[in-house]
Amino acid sequence: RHPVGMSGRRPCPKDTNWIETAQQCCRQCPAGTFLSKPCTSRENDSVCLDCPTGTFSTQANTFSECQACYECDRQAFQRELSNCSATRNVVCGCEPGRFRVCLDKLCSEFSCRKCQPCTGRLIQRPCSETQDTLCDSSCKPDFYREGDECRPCQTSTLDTCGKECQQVCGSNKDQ
Amino acid sequence: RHPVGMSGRRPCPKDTNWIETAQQCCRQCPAGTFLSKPCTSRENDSVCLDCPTGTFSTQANTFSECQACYECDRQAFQRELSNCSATRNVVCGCEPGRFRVCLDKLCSEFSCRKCQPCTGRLIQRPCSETQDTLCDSSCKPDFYREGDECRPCQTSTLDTCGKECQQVCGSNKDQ
Amino acid sequence: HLPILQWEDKRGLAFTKNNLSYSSNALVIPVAGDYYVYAQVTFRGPVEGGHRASSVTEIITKVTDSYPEPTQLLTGTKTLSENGNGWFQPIYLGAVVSLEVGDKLMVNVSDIKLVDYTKEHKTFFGAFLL
Amino acid sequence: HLPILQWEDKRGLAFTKNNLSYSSNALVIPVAGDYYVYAQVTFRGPVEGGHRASSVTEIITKVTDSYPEPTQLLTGTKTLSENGNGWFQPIYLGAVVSLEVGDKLMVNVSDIKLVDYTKEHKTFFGAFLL
Amino acid sequence: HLPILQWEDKRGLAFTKNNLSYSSNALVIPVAGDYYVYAQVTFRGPVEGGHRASSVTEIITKVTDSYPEPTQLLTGTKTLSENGNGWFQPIYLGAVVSLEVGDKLMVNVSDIKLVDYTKEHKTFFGAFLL
Repeated sequence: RHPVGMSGRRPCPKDTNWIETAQQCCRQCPAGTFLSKPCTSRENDSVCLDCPTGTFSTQANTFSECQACYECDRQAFQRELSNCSATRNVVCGCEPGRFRVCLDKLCSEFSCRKCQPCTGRLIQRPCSETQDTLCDSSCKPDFYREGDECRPCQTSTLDTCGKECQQVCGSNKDQ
Repeated sequence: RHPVGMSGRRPCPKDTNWIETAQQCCRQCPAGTFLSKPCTSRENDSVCLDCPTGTFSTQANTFSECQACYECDRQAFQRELSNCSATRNVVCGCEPGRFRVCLDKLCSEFSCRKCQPCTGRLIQRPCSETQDTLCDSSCKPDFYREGDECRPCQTSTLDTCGKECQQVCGSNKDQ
Repeated sequence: HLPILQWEDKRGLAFTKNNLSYSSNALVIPVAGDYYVYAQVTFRGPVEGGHRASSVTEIITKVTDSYPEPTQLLTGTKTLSENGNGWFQPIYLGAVVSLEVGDKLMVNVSDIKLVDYTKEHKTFFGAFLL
Repeated sequence: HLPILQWEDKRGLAFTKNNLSYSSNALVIPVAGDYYVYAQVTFRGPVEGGHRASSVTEIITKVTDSYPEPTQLLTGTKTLSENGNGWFQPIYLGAVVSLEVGDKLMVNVSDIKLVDYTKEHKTFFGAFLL
Repeated sequence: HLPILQWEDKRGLAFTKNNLSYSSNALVIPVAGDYYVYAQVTFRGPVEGGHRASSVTEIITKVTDSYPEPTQLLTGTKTLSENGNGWFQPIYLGAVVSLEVGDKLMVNVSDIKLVDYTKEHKTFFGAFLL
């Protein structure tokens, strides 16, 4: 019925696709629409309708319906960076104060983890959509190190003020 | 073919159900039985048979067969509280000395965990079908605390008898 | 009973035909017979405010005029050994069941907050007459 | 060989028809053709006296007159990372296979003590001709 | 896009018929209609040199002349809580989809190195017209 084998591309001219039911090449519908009625002959052309709300098509096509929009995972702290339009799927990101932890290289699935607060440290690089805050390794002035935490000097009382704390806070204590 | 739309209830009088194959309302079979032959006309009524062993029906019905009884999970330390009857599914509980740990709110799935023994403590609330034993927080007389365990005094020899043990067992040691 | 999932039946990959219809969260059986019924639910967590789930359950249930209580047709229960950070767990169920005209098929889940509803190809439900 | 599961073929949701019969733990194929064969086994543990299982396996096997050894058609193997307290793990398998008259289909499991046989909607097995 | 799996279509249990053909990693649809499409991929690890995978994903995709981009039909994503030693994780997917003549079906995976291709009954892919 058509010269080229099933798996090869059909010999339709540019911007048209082979339509099996119409047994001919029909004009593609523009992005944001779908092929509601295929062309029946040279005269009456493809009938393209707008994608119904909640659906989209990003490219020219002869699809019988548009694709369903994704939804952002609000319960997992995601938010919409841009909502679904007739020509584009929704784009999801993380709520403020959280960053993306990708599940795979494509990052088509990700969870939104809380940015670390860097208490008692200077922030080397603030938290962003794709990366956690980068805290300075050393403690801020008036903070002393305890394990991998930085504790403020004034909260330390004489007996809880270990060696580290003495060194950092001890000097200002005497002034 | 019948007045009411598919999803609406069919207009059958009380205690009868619409039977598609018989195209009429037939008397429901009582709990413990199933509809073996639907009624064919006003005269010959529904033929209801008893649920075969291993099956049950808890309500009046026009089901073509009874439901299969569940089984208690003996290998997971369950036991039958009441066996399956024609009108009631089996009821499972835990073997003595174990209590139920529900998998979800409905507790349709549960495992049977060993009750804690409260060695060296008084029992505030004994182990039950649904709750672990509640042990007294303090140790019984003649028992001293070691970490979160209560050890009997006599087993402690002088050198293993730490501060706690001295306090509790020390006194009786002198008498 | 466990919460019942709602489904999209028209847009995107979803469709109903041969008058197998979808109404009030259920597929309604138009013709008596044996159907292959299937459903996949992708669960994911942890979620805001949710207590840490120790398991997830998916059940395909049948409601029929001939019996006043829903009947569980297929059940998938999986315990979770995830440790706090993000987890995903799909459960697929499918089997042949004998159904009567007007029978309704529904999908229940242990916790609706844990269901990943964001993409139609991750959570789906269907049936076809043999 | 791995232990073979036994099945209920009459009571409750179970049924056989179009003379696809069940005998001595196997579905017996009445007509040559392509069948969609499927099975779900819900495994659960730990069990009394059982050593701590590190994995569970479900296999749908075919025994045929034309070949003396059983053929593995479908296999699902899952390692367990459960930590002692109660765990549940369903494994679903399904695919199209070409079968001859008289072929027998069975389900083997790695450890029969770990199979949850308590509810018919958790562990099931079936086939239908395309 | 994610890597595409290659399949054996003739030897052993594999077969194609009713001119549903297999070419360049895809099943090619000969007749428009509703098909039950299914695939199981058994993933296993850890593998030499591979970074510790935190999840595995299997996607059945459709490529069609009527739309320039592949469409994801079915997706199974599972996070792994395995702790270093050997793990196995099967993912089964199956559902009814409407397909046109010439549509191509493929299976994509998150990491081809983690796919257990060693036995035909552990990883398989197929479709049949309803």
